[in-house]
Amino acid sequence: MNRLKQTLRYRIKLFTLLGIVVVLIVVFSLASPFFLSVTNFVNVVVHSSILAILAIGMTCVIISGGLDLSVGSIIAFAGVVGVLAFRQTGSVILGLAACVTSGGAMGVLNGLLIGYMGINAFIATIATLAVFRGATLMITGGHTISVTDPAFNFLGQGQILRIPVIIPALAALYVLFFFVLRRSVLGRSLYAIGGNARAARVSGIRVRLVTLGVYVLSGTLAGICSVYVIGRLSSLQPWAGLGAEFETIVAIVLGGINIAGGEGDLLESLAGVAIIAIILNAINLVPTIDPFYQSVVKGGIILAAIAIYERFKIATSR
Amino acid sequence: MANHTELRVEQISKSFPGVRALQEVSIGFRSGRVHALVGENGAGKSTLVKIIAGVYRRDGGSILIDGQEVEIHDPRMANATGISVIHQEFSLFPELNVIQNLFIGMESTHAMGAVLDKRSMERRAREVLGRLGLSVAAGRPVKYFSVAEQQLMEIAKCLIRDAWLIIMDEPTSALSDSEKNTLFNIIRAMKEQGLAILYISHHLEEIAEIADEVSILRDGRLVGTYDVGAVSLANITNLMVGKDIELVFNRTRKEPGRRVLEVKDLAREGSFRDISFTLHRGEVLGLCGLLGFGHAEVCEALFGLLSPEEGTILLDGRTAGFTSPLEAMKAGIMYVPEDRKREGLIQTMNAEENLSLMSLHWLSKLGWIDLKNQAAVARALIDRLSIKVTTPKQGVDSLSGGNQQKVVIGKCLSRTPRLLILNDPTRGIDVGAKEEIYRIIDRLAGEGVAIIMISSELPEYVGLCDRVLVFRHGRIIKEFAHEAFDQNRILAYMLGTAEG
Amino acid sequence: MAKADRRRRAAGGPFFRLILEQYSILILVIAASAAFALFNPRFLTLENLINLSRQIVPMGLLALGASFVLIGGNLDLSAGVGATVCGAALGVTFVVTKNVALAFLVGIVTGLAIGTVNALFIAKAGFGSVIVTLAVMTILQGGIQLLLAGRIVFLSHPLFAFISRGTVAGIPFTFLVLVAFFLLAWYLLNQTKFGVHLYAAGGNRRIAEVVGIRIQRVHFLTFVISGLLMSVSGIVLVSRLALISPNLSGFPLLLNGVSAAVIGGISVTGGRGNAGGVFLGIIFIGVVSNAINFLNVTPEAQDLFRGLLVVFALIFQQLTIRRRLPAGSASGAGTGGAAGVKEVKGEL
Amino acid sequence: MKGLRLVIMVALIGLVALSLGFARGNRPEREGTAAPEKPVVGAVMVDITNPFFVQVMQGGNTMGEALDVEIIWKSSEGSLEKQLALIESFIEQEVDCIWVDPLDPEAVKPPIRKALAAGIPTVTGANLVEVPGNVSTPFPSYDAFYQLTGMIAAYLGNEGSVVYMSGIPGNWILDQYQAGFEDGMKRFPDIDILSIQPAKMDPALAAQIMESWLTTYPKGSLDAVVFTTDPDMYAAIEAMKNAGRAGEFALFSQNGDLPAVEMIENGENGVKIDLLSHGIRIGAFNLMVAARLAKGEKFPEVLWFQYAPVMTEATWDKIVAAGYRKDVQKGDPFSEDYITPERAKEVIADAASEFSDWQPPK
Repeated sequence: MNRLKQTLRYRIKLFTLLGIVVVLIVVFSLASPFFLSVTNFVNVVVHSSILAILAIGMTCVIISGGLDLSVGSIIAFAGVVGVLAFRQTGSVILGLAACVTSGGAMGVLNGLLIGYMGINAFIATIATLAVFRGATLMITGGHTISVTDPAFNFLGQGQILRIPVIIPALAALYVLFFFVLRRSVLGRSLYAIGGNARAARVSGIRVRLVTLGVYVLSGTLAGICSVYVIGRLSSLQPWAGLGAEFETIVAIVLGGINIAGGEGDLLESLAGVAIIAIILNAINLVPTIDPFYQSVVKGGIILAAIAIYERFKIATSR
Repeated sequence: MANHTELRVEQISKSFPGVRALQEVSIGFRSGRVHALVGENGAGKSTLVKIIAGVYRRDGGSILIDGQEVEIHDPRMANATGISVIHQEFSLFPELNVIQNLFIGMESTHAMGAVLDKRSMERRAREVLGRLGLSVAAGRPVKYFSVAEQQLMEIAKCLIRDAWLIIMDEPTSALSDSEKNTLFNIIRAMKEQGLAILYISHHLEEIAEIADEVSILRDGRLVGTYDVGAVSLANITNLMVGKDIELVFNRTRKEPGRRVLEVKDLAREGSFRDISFTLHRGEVLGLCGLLGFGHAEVCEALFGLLSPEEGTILLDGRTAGFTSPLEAMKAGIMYVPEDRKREGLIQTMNAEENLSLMSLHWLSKLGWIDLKNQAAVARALIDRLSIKVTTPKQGVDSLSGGNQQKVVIGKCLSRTPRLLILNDPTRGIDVGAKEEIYRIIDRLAGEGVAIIMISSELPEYVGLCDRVLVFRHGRIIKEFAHEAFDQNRILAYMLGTAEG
Repeated sequence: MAKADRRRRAAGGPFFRLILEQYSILILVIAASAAFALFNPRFLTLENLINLSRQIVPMGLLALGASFVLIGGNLDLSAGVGATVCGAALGVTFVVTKNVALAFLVGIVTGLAIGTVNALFIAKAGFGSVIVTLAVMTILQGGIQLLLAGRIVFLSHPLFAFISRGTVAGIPFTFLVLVAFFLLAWYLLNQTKFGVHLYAAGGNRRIAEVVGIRIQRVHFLTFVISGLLMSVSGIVLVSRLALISPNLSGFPLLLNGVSAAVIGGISVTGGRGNAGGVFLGIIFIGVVSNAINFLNVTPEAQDLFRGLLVVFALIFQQLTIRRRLPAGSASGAGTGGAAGVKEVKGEL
Repeated sequence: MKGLRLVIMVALIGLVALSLGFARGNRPEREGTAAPEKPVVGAVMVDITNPFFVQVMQGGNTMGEALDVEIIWKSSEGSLEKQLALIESFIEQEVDCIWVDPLDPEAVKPPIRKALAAGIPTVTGANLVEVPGNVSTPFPSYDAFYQLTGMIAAYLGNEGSVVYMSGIPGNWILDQYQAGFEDGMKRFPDIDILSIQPAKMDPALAAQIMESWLTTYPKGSLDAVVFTTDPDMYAAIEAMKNAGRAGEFALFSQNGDLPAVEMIENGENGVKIDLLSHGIRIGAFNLMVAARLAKGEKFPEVLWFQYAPVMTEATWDKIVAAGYRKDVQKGDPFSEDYITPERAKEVIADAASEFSDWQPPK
C-alpha cells in the first residue's frame, strides 16, 4: 500500500521531469531554428558531460546525507597533479592514473574531516574548496599549462564512429553507478547512513569508513572529470571547474532528490542534469536572449521547476 | 487550579487512508481522577490523544468541556483550553535552558509581547519546580540533565501551562523504578489538586497502582470504561486482546549446553567494573539494574559499540575484544537495540532492506548484493516471525510498533547467531506482540542460541531467564539461579534495600 | 538515580565545557593575531587595527544575517550577491535622483524585498532553502547587470565619505554600526520571544510545532533580517569604495561570513550558537584575510593560506565543542527527537 | 491550492524573464540570424559582468551600426568550458564570422579549427591564437607594460620603490601585463618592487590591499603604485583618501577610462599615466575586422592592436628629459608616443571613425 504510493510518487516524479524536459524542448525549438538537430544534441551532451559525471558522485554523497562543494576545485587540483606526473615521467598512463587517484586522495581529506572529525559536510567542503583551488594556483602560479598529448586530447575531443568518446564513457559510468546504488553493499550502506546513521552503525555498517568512501568516490569522479577537461581544453586551467559544484547540486535538486539524504536515484539526477543542460544550451543558441538576461532566465526556470515539484510534493527540506 | 471539571469526547471517529483508526469513541475524563487508556498498538490510543491535543482533526463526533462543545484546531489551542500532553519522546530542546523550555510557546512578556519578562518566569519556574521537589540550575541547557529530571520538567511544563487535563504517554518507559515511584507520588499530588490525568501505558501493574478508572480500546472501538478496582489485570488483558491468554510465558527449560561466552573482570571508567560471568548454549541470561547501572553498557561492550578498558571476553574459549559491531556480528554475536527508532530501523527503507541489513556481508559476493537471496531471506524471516506486512517491500515506517520490533529482531536472525543480545525487546509493544516475542526467544534458546536480555519489566526476567545478574552502580551485586527467582528480592537488590 | 546522576555530572563537567566552548574561538583569535604580529610587528599597530575594524564590517553584517538563518536551520546563499545588488540599487538611485536619503531608502528596501522573496518561497511555501536562495542568487547576478548596465557608478557625497572614513572617538563609524547590530542581535536572541522560538524552531521543528510555535513566522523573520543586514552590508561596501562596479563580488564575502559564523559556534544544522561567538568568528576571518595582504603572502599562495587556516579553525572548534550528551547509557529517549539525532551525528 | 498559486506565480517569473530576454533582443526580428542580407557576427566575450567588456560591446555595436552587420553577444561567464560551448553553438548557427575573446589561447584552438573547417572566418581578440586562417588581434600587453616601466622609471628618476596591483592570477592577458612589468623593471636595479598583490578585478579587494599597503609603508617609503586596470585604481584612491594620503604617490594604470583620463587632466590624486586601450576602441577594432571578414575581405593573420599612453605634456617632457626612450621588444605597443587627455577623450568619443577605414600596416 504505502510502498505502492511510493512507487507511484516516484513515477509521478519521473513523469514530471520528463514533462519539464519536453516543455523546454518545445519552447526552445520555437525560439531557435538550430535547437532540434543531431549535432546540437551531441553538443548538449558534450557540454554537460562534466556536470553529468560530477552529478554521479554528488548523488551518492547526498544520498548518504552529505554534501561535497569541493569537487570543482578538485577538478583543477587533480589536473595539476596529473599533468605534473605526466611531465615528470612522460608516461600518459601515469598521468591519467595520477589525475584520478589524486582526486580520490583529496576525497580522503574531505572524508576524514567529515566522517572522522564530524565536521558538517557543507562547511568542511567549503573550506577544502578554497584549499584545493589555492593549492592549484600556488603550484601553477596561476598559469595555464598546455597539454598537447594525443592520448589526453583523444579522451577530451576524440570521436569513435563520429561519436565523441565522452558519450559512451558517460553511458558506462551511469549504468555502473545505477547498479552500484541499486544492488551493491556500498550503495545500500549509503542509503542506510543517509536514512539513520546510528541505526546503520548498530547494524554493523562501518559508518565512518563508508562516509570516507563516498567522498573518495566523489573525489575520484572529479579526477576523471579533470582528465576529460584537460583533454577537451588541451590545457590545464587553474580555474577549471569553477562553480561546478553548485551547478551540480542545482541539477540534482531539479531531479527532485531530497538533500536531507536517505533517498534518491541516479535516474532522477540524470533527468536534472538533462534539464540544466538543455537550458544552458538553449541560452547559448537562442540569439535573442540578451546576455544580461542569461542568469535571470536560468534562475527563473529553476524556481519554476521547484514550484512544480512542490505541487507534487516532491522536493523537500534543505 | 482546576477551572474545569470534565472533558468528554462524544462519538469521535477518525480514519486514515486504508484504516479506520477510531469509530464512535465516547469517554469522559474528570478532574481529580487518573484515567488510564489501554489497548494494543494500533488500537487507536495515540490517535485519540492527538485529536484531543489538536494535532489531528477528527472526522466525526464532538469534544465537550463541562458540557459545552469546543473546537481544538491546533496544539496552541489545546494548551489554551488547559490540555497538555507529555509525549513518550520528550518535547524538550536540549540547547535551551530550563526556564526557556518550561515556558516555550507561552513566554510571559512585557513591552507589546515581544520582550521576555525573565524575572517573573524565573519566579514561577522555581515555585513549580519546587512543588515537584526538583532543585536545579534553571539557567542550564536541559541537555545536561538526567532523563528523570527531564521527565519532571515535562510535568512542570504542564503545570506552568495551568493544564487541568494532563495526558501522559508511556511516562515510565525511560524511568527506573525509584524514579517511577517519585513520578507516581507527583501524579497523586496533582490528582489531589484536582487535575485530570489521562495515563497511557502498556504496564498494567502500573495502571493498577496509579489509575482510578481505565478505558480499553480495541481496533479503534471503545470496549468499555471500568473502575480499576472492579476489573482484574487478567480481564483487562483479555479485553484488550479480545481472547483469553492463560499463560503469557511459555518457557521450556532444559540443561544449558557447553560454554559459549566467558567475561572476565570487564571494566570501563564511569560505566561498569569487575564484570565476570559465563553463558552457555541455550541459556537465557538476564541482566537487570536501574537506568545507568551499567548492564546496558556491558551489552554494548560485548557488541563492540563500547570499548571496555580492562578485562577479557572469551567467545568459545577464544579471546574476542570487538572494536566494531561488524566484527562482533562476524563472530556470531547479534544485538537488538533498545530504541527502535534511533538504533533499530532505517525508516527510509522497506522491510526487506531492513531485514537484510545485518546480513549484507554474507548476502553479497564481491560487494554485490544477491537480490534473489536477499528476498528469500527476508521472506523466510517474515514467515518465521509472522511479521504482518502486505509485501516485503512495505516501508517500515508504516508498520505497527510490534511488527517494527519484530523486524529489528528479524535482522539478527537471518543466520542463527551464536550469542543474541536483546536490550528490552518488548519495549512499548502490545501484549499480543510481546507474547509472540517470548515464544521466539524460547524457540531460539531451544535451538541452542545463547541469549542475554535486558528488560524494563521484572516479570519478563522471571518468566524467561535461566539466570539473572543484578547490577548496581556498575557492579554485579547478586546472581539468581532460576529456582531462586523472586521478583521482590530482585527488585530489593536493584534498589539496594536488600542485605548482602 | 541520584548516584547515576552524580556520575553523569562528573563525566559531564558541563560548566567547564561551556567555558571552553565559548572561549575556544577567542583562543584562536589571540593565537592567530600573535602569530601574525610575530611575522610583522606593524600588524598590531593601531592603524592596522583600525583598518581591520573597517574591513570586517561588510562581511560581519553578512555573517550576522547568516547566523539568524542558520540558527533557524536554513541557509541563505543569496545574501552575498544580494548585498551588491542593494549597493547597485542605492548607487543607481543616487546617480539618477542625486537624493541621498532616497538612495539609502531604496537600498534598504531592496534588501528587505530580496529577504521577503526568499521568505515567501522558503517559510511560506516550504521549499528547500539551499536551492531557492541559490536560484534567487542567480537571478540577482543578472539583476545587478541590468541595474548597472555593466557600467561603474561613482558615489560622491559627504554622507558616503563619512560612512567610508568617518570616526567617532577614533573608532570607525561603520565598526560602531557593526557592534550596534551585534548588540541588537544579542538582545533579539536572548531577551525576546522571537529569540527563544528561533532556537526552538531550528533545534527541533516537529516539537516546536507541537508546542505551538509559529515556525513559518519565525523563519520568515530570519530571512527578512538577513535581507535587512545584506542591504546594510551593501551600503557600507559601496560607501567604502565610493563606487559600485558590476564585478564587485559578494559571494566570497558571504562564504567568509558563513565560515565565520560556524567557526564562531553556530551549528549548520540549526538551533545552536550565539552572537558573541559569531563576533569572534568574524574577527578571526578578518584577521586572517587582513594578514594575507599584510604579510605579503605571494598572490598565488593566498587562497591556500586562507583555506588551510579555516580548516584548522574548524578542526580546533570541533575538538573543543562537545556534541554528545554526558555519559550514561544509550537510553537516549530523554534527549528527544532531532536533538538526539544531532548528538548522534556528532559522535559517529 | 497554495501550491498551485505558486506554480503559476513562478512559472510567470520564468516566462517574464524569457519574454524580457526576447524583448531586449539585439534585433527586433526573432530569427534575425536567418535574414540573408545582413551578415551576422557571433561575439563570444569572456565575462560581461566586467565593465571592460561592456565597453567592448558598446564599441562593437557602434561599429556594427557603421558597417551594417548584426552582432549576437554571448558571455562565457569566465568559464572556458562555457566559451567552447558557445563557439560550437555559433558554428551550429552558421553565423558569418565568429569573434572570440579567448580565455586561453591554447584551449580555443580546436573549436576555432572546427569553425574554419566549417567555412566560418574567425577573429580572436587580445592574444595570439596561432591557427592557420584565424585572424588574431593581440594586445601588446607585455610590451605596453614593458614600456610603461620605462616611463615610470624616468618619472621617478630611476630610483624609488613601487608596488604593483596585479589582476587575476591565471588570466592570460593580465599575467602578460605583470610579466611585462616585472621584466621591464629588471632594467632599473634602483627601483625596488615592494609588493605585488592580486586585486582579482574586485574593487573591494583592491581597497583592502591598498589599506594594508598604506599601513605597511609610512609616508615617504613608497613612491608609486601601478595598477592593472582603472577600476582597481578608483577603489585604491578611495582607500588613500580614507587614510588622508591621496596624491602622495604617483599612480600608473591601464584602460583609459574617462574618469582616469580626467584625473590626469586635472592632476587629481597623483594619477600620472594611463595607457589608453579602452574597451570601446577594442570593441570597434575587432568588430571592424570581424565584419569585413564576414563580408569576405581577407586580412593578415596577426593584427596588433595598439595602445596610447595618456599623459599631460608636462609629464611627457619630464620623462623625456629624464631620459625615457622607447625600446621596442616584440613590436611597438603604441600608436603614438603619447596623447593628451583632451585627445584621449575625443578618441573614446567616436571610436568608430578611428578604425572604420583602418588598413593593416604594410
